[in-house]
Amino acid sequence: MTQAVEPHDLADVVELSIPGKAEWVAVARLAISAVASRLKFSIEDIEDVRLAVAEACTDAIQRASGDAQIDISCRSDERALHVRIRRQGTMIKNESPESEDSVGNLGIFLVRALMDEVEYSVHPERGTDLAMVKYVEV
Amino acid sequence: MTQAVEPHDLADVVELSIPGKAEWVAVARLAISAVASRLKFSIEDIEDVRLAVAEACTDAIQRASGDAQIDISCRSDERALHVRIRRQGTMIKNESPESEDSVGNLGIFLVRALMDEVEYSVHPERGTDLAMVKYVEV
Amino acid sequence: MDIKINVREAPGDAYVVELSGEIDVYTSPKVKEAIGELIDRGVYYLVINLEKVRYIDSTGLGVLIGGLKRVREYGGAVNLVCNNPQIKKIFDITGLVKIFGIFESEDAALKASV
Amino acid sequence: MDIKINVREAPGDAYVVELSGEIDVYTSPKVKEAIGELIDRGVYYLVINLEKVRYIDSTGLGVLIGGLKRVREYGGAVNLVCNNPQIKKIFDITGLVKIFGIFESEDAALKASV
Ligand SMILES: Nc1ncnc2c1ncn2[C@@H]1O[C@H](COP(=O)(O)OP(=O)(O)O)[C@@H](O)[C@H]1O
Ligand SMILES: Nc1ncnc2c1ncn2[C@@H]1O[C@H](COP(=O)(O)OP(=O)(O)O)[C@@H](O)[C@H]1O
Repeated sequence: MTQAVEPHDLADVVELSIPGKAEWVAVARLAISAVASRLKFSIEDIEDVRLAVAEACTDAIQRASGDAQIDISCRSDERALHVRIRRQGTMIKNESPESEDSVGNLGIFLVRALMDEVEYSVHPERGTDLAMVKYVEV
Repeated sequence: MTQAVEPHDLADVVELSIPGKAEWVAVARLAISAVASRLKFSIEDIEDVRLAVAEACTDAIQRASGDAQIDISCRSDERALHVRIRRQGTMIKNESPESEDSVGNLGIFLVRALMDEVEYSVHPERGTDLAMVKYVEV
Repeated sequence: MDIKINVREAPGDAYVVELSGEIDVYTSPKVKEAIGELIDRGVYYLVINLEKVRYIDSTGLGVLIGGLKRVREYGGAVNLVCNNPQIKKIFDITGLVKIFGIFESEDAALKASV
Repeated sequence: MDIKINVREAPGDAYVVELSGEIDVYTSPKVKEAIGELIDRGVYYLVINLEKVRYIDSTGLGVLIGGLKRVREYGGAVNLVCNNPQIKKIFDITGLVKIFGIFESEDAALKASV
């Protein structure tokens, strides 16, 4: 975690944990939309955050095996929304995510395009970890 | 917790933690609606669960002092949705919740009317704890 | 996720408070303030239009009950306009259907206020 | 929270696949199946109508790309109907706007398929 993605100390925290199954991603999507709506984001920014979080969950489901939960933590203040999405589990394919040219990479590509800052790591045994930030435009 | 409110072992778990502040209750409301939508509930049942969870959060905010988070845990399977809402903190009024005849009680009254099973406790130092179940009609 | 409050004068001594959005623990203080201001100004016949309200919780009910208690001291009344079955159900469950006049249209609620 | 899929024959050799709802990691396998069945039956001109789609993610894009790859082997085409600015934006960002025909109306998409 670089300094830049570190959230504010007095930020409000929302944490969500969902089963690592495709049918639960919609719950994360709705919850993050509600969180983003509390900040002064435009509708477009809210939709960007919603898609980015959903892509992070989808990636976590597709990459890590097992039935571990997906843990989503959000910290927000008036300036930014920080979201971190983690899932424990052994990687299904033991390869670096950036080396693939399949469609599978499109999800993380979208996250990078939609959010202002993104840090992503996949560990062969520890699972996926994606931290991202969207700043409120002033 | 009686036997009856004990959720199924293989149930899917969703956990949500929000700041114990009025402006965050809407996030719980949207998240629980999304969770309830995954079960075979009627629209009316989904709205009942949404209101019951919101009332539990409101009660937790109004009763307990301090800035503790509200923790919502949901366990669901095809037969039922179990939700437990807890908040730590010292009670603002040191009286049993059932002894009040003020409007404040209306929230918990509604929870009991809308859900199939409810267990509610307020502890002077430990805060509020409300567990409830809604069964899927077959 | 917010509430809109529109206050307008109606024929007779009544005022219409039209609410749209969600009335919950966060937004109900704003509704309480709007109703309180009217009563402070001497308005005791209120029609509260809930047609565009998608959601109301116990804090919202509390604000309506509080308003009713205050205007009754002056022989006034609070009539509600409500069609939403989920919201009607909550007035039924709580027995509030017996203490408020609940009407299908603003016109009917206003007529009953005179 | 689900997807509705409506498949209908259009003038010419084309078929319209009209989707409504949300296309995500949970629902996109159903879309893949519907498109796959058509291609298996020898339909290589597809118009996929996204007008009633409120949301699409990378798995949904993947299904569309997969369909396009398959019909292209037979000289076919996939044309999309899309007006939603957020969804158009995603086709822009990903560069997919260059590989799909994207049209404002089903009529225009069908005309381009012939
Ligand atoms: N949403 C977020 N965006 C960026 N960084 C985050 C976010 N949530 C947590 N962090 C950082 O990650 C670290 C651990 O976060 P935390 O949520 O407390 O996880 P855990 O309890 O598993 O250690 C801390 O440095 C925290 O500041
Ligand atoms: N939603 C729920 N409804 C009913 N009982 C629950 C619910 N969630 C948890 N429980 C029960 O409460 C107890 C502790 O639950 P848990 O969520 O694991 O809390 P903690 O981790 O704080 O102990 C367990 O007996 C569990 O079965």
